[in-house]
Amino acid sequence: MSADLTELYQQVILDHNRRPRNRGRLPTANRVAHGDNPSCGDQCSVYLQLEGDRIKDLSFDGSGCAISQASASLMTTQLKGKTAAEAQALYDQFHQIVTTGNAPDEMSDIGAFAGVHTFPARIKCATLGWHAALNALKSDPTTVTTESHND
Amino acid sequence: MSADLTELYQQVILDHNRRPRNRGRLPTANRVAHGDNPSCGDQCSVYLQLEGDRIKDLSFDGSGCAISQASASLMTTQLKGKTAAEAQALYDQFHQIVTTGNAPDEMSDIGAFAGVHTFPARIKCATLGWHAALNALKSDPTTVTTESHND
Amino acid sequence: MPTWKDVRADFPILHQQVNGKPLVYLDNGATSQKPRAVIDALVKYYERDNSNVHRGLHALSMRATDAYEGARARIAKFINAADSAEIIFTRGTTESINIVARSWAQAHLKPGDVVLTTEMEHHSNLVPWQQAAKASGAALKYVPVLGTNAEGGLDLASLDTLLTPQVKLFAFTHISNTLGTINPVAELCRRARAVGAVTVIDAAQSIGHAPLDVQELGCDFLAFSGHKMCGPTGIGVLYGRRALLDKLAPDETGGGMVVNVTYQGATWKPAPERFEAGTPHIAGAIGLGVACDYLDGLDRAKIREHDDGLARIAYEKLSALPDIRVLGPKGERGGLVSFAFPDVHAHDVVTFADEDGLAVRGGHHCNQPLMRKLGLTSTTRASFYVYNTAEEIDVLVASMRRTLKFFRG
Amino acid sequence: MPTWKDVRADFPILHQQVNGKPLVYLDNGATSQKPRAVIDALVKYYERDNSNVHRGLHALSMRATDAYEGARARIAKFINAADSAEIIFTRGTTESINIVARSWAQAHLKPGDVVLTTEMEHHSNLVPWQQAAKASGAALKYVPVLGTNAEGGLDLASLDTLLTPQVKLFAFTHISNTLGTINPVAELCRRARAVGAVTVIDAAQSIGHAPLDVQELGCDFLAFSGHKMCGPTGIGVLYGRRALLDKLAPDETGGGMVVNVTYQGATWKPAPERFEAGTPHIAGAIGLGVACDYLDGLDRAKIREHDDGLARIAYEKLSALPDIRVLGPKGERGGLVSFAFPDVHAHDVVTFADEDGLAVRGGHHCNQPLMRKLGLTSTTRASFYVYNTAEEIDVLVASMRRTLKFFRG
Ligand SMILES: Cc1ncc(COP(=O)(O)O)c(C=O)c1O
Ligand SMILES: Cc1ncc(COP(=O)(O)O)c(C=O)c1O
Repeated sequence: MSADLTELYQQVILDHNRRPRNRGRLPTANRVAHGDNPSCGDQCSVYLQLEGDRIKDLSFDGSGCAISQASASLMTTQLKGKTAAEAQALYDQFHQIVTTGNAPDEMSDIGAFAGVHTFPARIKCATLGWHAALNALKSDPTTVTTESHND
Repeated sequence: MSADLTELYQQVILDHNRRPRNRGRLPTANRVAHGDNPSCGDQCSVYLQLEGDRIKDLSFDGSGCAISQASASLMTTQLKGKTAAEAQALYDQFHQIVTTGNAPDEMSDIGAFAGVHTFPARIKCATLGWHAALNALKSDPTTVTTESHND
Repeated sequence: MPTWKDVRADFPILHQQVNGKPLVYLDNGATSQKPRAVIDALVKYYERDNSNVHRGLHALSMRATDAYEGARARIAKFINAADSAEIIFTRGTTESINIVARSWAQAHLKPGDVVLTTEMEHHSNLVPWQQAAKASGAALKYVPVLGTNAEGGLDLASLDTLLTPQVKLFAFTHISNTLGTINPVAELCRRARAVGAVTVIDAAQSIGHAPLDVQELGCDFLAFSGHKMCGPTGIGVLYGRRALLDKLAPDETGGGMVVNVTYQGATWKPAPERFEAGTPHIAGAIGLGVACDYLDGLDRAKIREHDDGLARIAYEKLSALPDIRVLGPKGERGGLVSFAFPDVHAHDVVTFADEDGLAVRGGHHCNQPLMRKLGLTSTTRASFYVYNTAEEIDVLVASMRRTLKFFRG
Repeated sequence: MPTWKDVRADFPILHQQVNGKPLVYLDNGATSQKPRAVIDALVKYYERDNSNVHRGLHALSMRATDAYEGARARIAKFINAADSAEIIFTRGTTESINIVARSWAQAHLKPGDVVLTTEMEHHSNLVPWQQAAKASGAALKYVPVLGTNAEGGLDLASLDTLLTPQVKLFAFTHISNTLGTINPVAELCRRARAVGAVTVIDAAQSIGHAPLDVQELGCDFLAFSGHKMCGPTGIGVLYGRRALLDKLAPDETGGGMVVNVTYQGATWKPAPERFEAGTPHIAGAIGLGVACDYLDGLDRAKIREHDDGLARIAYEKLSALPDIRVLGPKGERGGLVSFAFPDVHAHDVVTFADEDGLAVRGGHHCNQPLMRKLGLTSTTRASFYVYNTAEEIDVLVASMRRTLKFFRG
């Protein structure tokens, strides 16, 4: 298997794909947003329990490739307890990682997605869940898509 | 000037183009049809005075290239006094001449159009007036076009 | 007759490596590759004859017009149309269907009418009918796709109740781009005609793979794309029966399709010009004509045997993989096979396959509602053409095994 | 910088004889010739990267997608669009205008509204508005073309009364394909905006001949064809301001432009995909991007000087012919000249010119109502591009003299 592919399908990604965390509809959610990747058919719904400005709890549901499912799963573990601003900052780092491949050491978990940058067509898979989460935070219940040209 | 072009613009054609015969709206006409050549913009109206099955008199009007105008003019001189069947037979000969270039000797006048066959794009110019006349005979007052694919 | 191995030499693109492996192109359902003859025809056109058509009397324009209209006649012969005026050049299948769904439907559909289609249609033969039904107040109904027993076939028995005199139009695909099902299109046309319904065949997946005779099929309209049959991109055909086309209003309007224009209004040329507003894709049409020559040169009956034969082999060999679900009919089928694994998503399959030099497609294949009905979100599809070989199927199966091993451990 | 003579070497088609004479191609208003770089780009695409776009994850599909979307970005830059999502690929100018005349007009026009256009429009920027007006009950009005004194200009004074708040849309050409008039399009956009009207510029005759900046012009929509700007046939562009596109319903529907499809209905992607149903003309878009590179390489400000300069020389020299009527403005003009003789029809002129190796166009130039207004049935048109020379104008004038001599004796 090529180095690129090994980089893409890191152990942590495979693990999240096989055993997704926080999967299913969160009963206490007061915010939800849905993301679609029309070309692939990938889908992701994110359920947030927002208390004030802080994410008390969250979950995701959906279907898609290992990258999109693992990314959504990992995201749920990262965003729990974060404020909206912290979530946005984390996404900005994540986006940086998947588009450039540069992952600072101390971020081992989301750093696992650095391998995505050599597969530009998969960037939208990796960001799908994040987009849905940020949209849920904005209380914008519309469908989001990662099909835009700036991804 | 090339032989082909000399063949196309025969003296009789230039003559009919300069001094068209039977041009204008025939006051006694009881049949009329209009022909259009949409690509070129050539137009030709033919006015017939039909008595029973016979063309008592006819005229044409319109605008277009030397070939279309001369052909319409010559046609009016050929069809006067003819029955509908004779007119159709004459057109069949004319069509034969402009598509094959083979003109029987005894038909010197319409034979002048034999040169058209080396300019296939001009066949529809040469037949425009004839189509209008045949349509007028059929009492079909609709616009005719020589733009069809079988010309 | 060339052998199938010789055929590969005609396609320049095949002779390359992808990720260090020989390219194995099994994405022909999406688009086919182009033989040298078609590429050369484009170059020749641009280097020798390029000009606008129809409205010119100079040498280049006459050459371009002759070549363009010659291509129309060539394509008429390819599908045995009665008249080359029945061949309308479009951008592709999608545009062809949209023209019927607008021009024909706008004039003919009213509330109470029914448009009938099937559950297996590509979005391009589905959404336009949803729009036409919505605009007119007609109802849209679907012939069901059969499940486990007669996997992937249309429920023909349902036609007894679905094909009522209220059905004004019946649109269906010849070959399903997801299931591989070959529909009995002549029979569907016959039954539609019996209730007075107009028929539209989506021939996108059949046109390049088998002989096709519109008069024998008895359809009213038929749509296909050049790019799936060795032709250039951006060109396709709407075939329409002359009697219907002559009564149809134009879709797009503008230069080239008018007889007389005043500041008050305009009158239309007859078909095909009526439906070809503006400068057409001249090079594309000419290239498509050459693609017809190429396919006829290989013998389309033989192409069918070859492509469908590969699909049957692939069906067999893939079926041996653990937990695989192979879609569509087991026996006779068009030249493609889709399949899915319960635990490995098609996009991961395709990414791994790409590493092996394989071009296969993963996704919903523009077939979302059918996918949902089948309980799937996506499948991987291998689709075959004249240059594919049985050995390439082995590369495919080996790649699948490797992928499964990685994900399943 | 290449000299203008060097430019000829880039165009393979020019180096041929027609009727025993060197080809003099002066029919660029109808379509332009293609430089080697554009032809090579098509060949390269078909020989290396050909694949369907957007829905594929294998190497070829990613390459094709990158090249296709790269072309979109390139064209956005060519016209200085704010966002490449504002570039919609179409078949050409005619289709681009039809999309606005259907999608925009259907949603916005109602009885009492006015669509404004001008008396000098090509059928492709006229008949679609007639259709839109008819369908909606809106009125269609025309800005007059001025006569003898300010020959061929628009009657701008009439705008004071014509441009009322009832005007919902104002469509006009940048350069007239018959008169050569260059319209003050930025001013027209500004005045239209002042009454809240949406603007549509037909840039078919300007796009390849001069710099063009949609943000500077301030238009809402702009349409052009690739084939008139060194690009392939079958590809063109509709530029639309993002804010307007996002609110527009799709025109054609089908694969590639939907987000979610059920048997009941569908939802749409945003622009540009919303307006690109079906497989696009991938090779054409890529070729058009390369044409942009080519034209920018020549420097579009210099192209304008060259083309318009040749037209002014031709205007001068032709004006010396007895009884000729040369149309349009005497001074500043686009790179084309039309003219007519009272006694020799344009088709006879063109047939004679062809014998001299000249490609010129004779006819109504898809401009029937304007012709009628001018009291003409047809004109002969010489239209210039980067590879034309002043010597070719002498060939043209000599041919006209010969023709006049023959017909006049
Ligand atoms: C001013 C103008 N508008 C529109 C068109 C139509 O362009 P196309 O035929 O490429 O759609 C033309 C080309 O003839 C033109 O000159
Ligand atoms: C069955 C079927 N119909 C329609 C289409 C649409 O064809 P195009 O994208 O060329 O318009 C396709 C191609 O994907 C297809 O497979």
